[in-house]
Amino acid sequence: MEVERMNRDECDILRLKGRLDLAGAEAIEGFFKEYRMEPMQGRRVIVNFAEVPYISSSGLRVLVSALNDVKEQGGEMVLCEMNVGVEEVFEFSGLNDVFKIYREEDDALQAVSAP
Amino acid sequence: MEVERMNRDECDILRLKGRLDLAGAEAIEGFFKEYRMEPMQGRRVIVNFAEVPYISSSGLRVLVSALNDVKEQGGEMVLCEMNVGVEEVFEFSGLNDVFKIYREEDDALQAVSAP
Amino acid sequence: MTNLMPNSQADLCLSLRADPKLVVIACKAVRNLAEIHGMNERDCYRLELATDEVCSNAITHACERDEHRNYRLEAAYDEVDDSIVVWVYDRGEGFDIERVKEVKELPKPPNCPVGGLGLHLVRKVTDDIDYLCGKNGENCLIFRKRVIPEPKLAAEA
Amino acid sequence: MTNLMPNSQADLCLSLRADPKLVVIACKAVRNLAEIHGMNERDCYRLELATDEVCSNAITHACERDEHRNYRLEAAYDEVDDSIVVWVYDRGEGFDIERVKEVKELPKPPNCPVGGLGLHLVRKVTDDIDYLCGKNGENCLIFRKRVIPEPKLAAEA
Ligand SMILES: Nc1ncnc2c1ncn2[C@@H]1O[C@H](COP(=O)(O)OP(=O)(O)O)[C@@H](O)[C@H]1O
Ligand SMILES: Nc1ncnc2c1ncn2[C@@H]1O[C@H](COP(=O)(O)OP(=O)(O)O)[C@@H](O)[C@H]1O
Repeated sequence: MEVERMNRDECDILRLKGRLDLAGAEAIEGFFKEYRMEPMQGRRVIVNFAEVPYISSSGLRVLVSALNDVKEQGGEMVLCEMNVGVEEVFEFSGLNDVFKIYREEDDALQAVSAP
Repeated sequence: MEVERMNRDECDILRLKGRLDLAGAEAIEGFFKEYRMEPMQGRRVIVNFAEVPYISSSGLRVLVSALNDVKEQGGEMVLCEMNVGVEEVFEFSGLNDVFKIYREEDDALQAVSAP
Repeated sequence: MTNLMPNSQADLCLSLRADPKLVVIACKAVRNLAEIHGMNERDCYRLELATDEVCSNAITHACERDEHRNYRLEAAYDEVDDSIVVWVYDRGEGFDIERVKEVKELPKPPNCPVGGLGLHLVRKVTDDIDYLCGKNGENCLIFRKRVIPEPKLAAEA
Repeated sequence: MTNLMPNSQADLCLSLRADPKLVVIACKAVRNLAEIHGMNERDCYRLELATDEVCSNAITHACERDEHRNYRLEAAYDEVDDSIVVWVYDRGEGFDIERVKEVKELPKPPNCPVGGLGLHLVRKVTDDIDYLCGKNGENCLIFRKRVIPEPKLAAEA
């Protein structure tokens, strides 16, 4: 499990890559801990799932905690490019109400860039 | 494991579909037994592997026996469209000397159609 | 739930070291069994999820995260009910079966760390679930998922 | 070959019903373990082939094609040799270890029914192979394949 980080229009794009199960969640927990430590107020974050074939509750847990961190810092975090299987796990867990989920990265970018 | 049979330029095209392991070999043995019974002299046969992701020695065995049957009837049988993994199994077994193997179905067709 | 009993005639029995990285092996073994019996792709994903959640629970709640311990999984195709049945055994302390049975209100972030989501998902994606605590020093979580084949394409239908 | 001994600390232990349709489950379990440790795709295919041949032999030569019998496979990642080791156990009559060891001239069609090809392929695609006959009423065929990662793409190198 890897996280590729880049910047688009002053948004952080986090491209996850790999299976987001218990092992995957543990592998990216460190990234999100460090990410939280960065002294950034009000940042806008897009998590891209294009290369995440699979997610379990362990993966959801990491994302919820990342969302909470970003919100605490007055920021915003949205998700995009999920396959149907991954999207369904968000639905079944009721977290599709908690996260804003967009089809394309561009849609997500537009949403978080809007004034 | 399935065999789709069709005719192109008076050649029999046999499109195999599935994993050609022990179970796959047993699944298509019946087809080749019946095929052998057809009263056809000198037929030209192309076996297309485009949808065979995998082959083991059990698969090779069925093909060798089919080749022998066709040759006994004065016919010709060639193979085509293997992936690299499948092709390597033919190499490792020394059967790439026994079978004529072509990249494309069209190449195979041209080869068996030549006078 | 009488026919969700541990099965000595399982198609496969898999014992895995309690390492999170290896759970995918259990998921894929169960998925392969389901594929062999013609389960559709969406349901295979769901079956993988159920297997994953239950095996991850065995690691985190019953093996004390000790990677040298093992847990065990059995899986079988049940002809009578045309379904895949999975048994996951551990030697941990076990837990209250009602946690599995009762459908609770889902905890909502940001107030909580999303606990209890795993078994909720298992209930969502399977047709039947049961838990046998402490038989022969082993606990066993059992679930069943019916085999529904891939919907035919319009062109084939 | 001293380090090809049966291993109680295997990463996975899989017992399968002797049904040819289920062999793919063993192949994929071993492949998944190899993928976890970074084996390249071509070698994963070869490892799957070796696993397939040895399990198919267990079914056809040691289980009398009785689908209610079982055979057993263990697999482990060996850190010392950076390799995947696979043990396949059966309770059949066993056979002459020289059949595995000696590299024989390959039989050529059309004179023969291509026997003996399976173990030839196993030798070709693995780095080490051994056979222990009759220990505890079980026979065990063992093979090892070194983990070589995917070659880097030119762009990455
Ligand atoms: N195999 C198990 N052994 C002991 N306790 C378990 C086991 N599986 C689940 N539990 C208990 O049930 C609770 C709910 O499990 P689950 O819904 O998967 O959520 P989580 O594992 O995230 O807490 C766990 O917190 C744990 O207390
Ligand atoms: N597990 C086994 N138990 C008993 N005999 C075996 C076993 N595996 C292989 N053999 C013997 O070794 C021979 C060669 O095996 P192999 O190369 O796989 O070819 P094939 O299985 O096609 O005959 C077999 O014919 C069989 O006599």
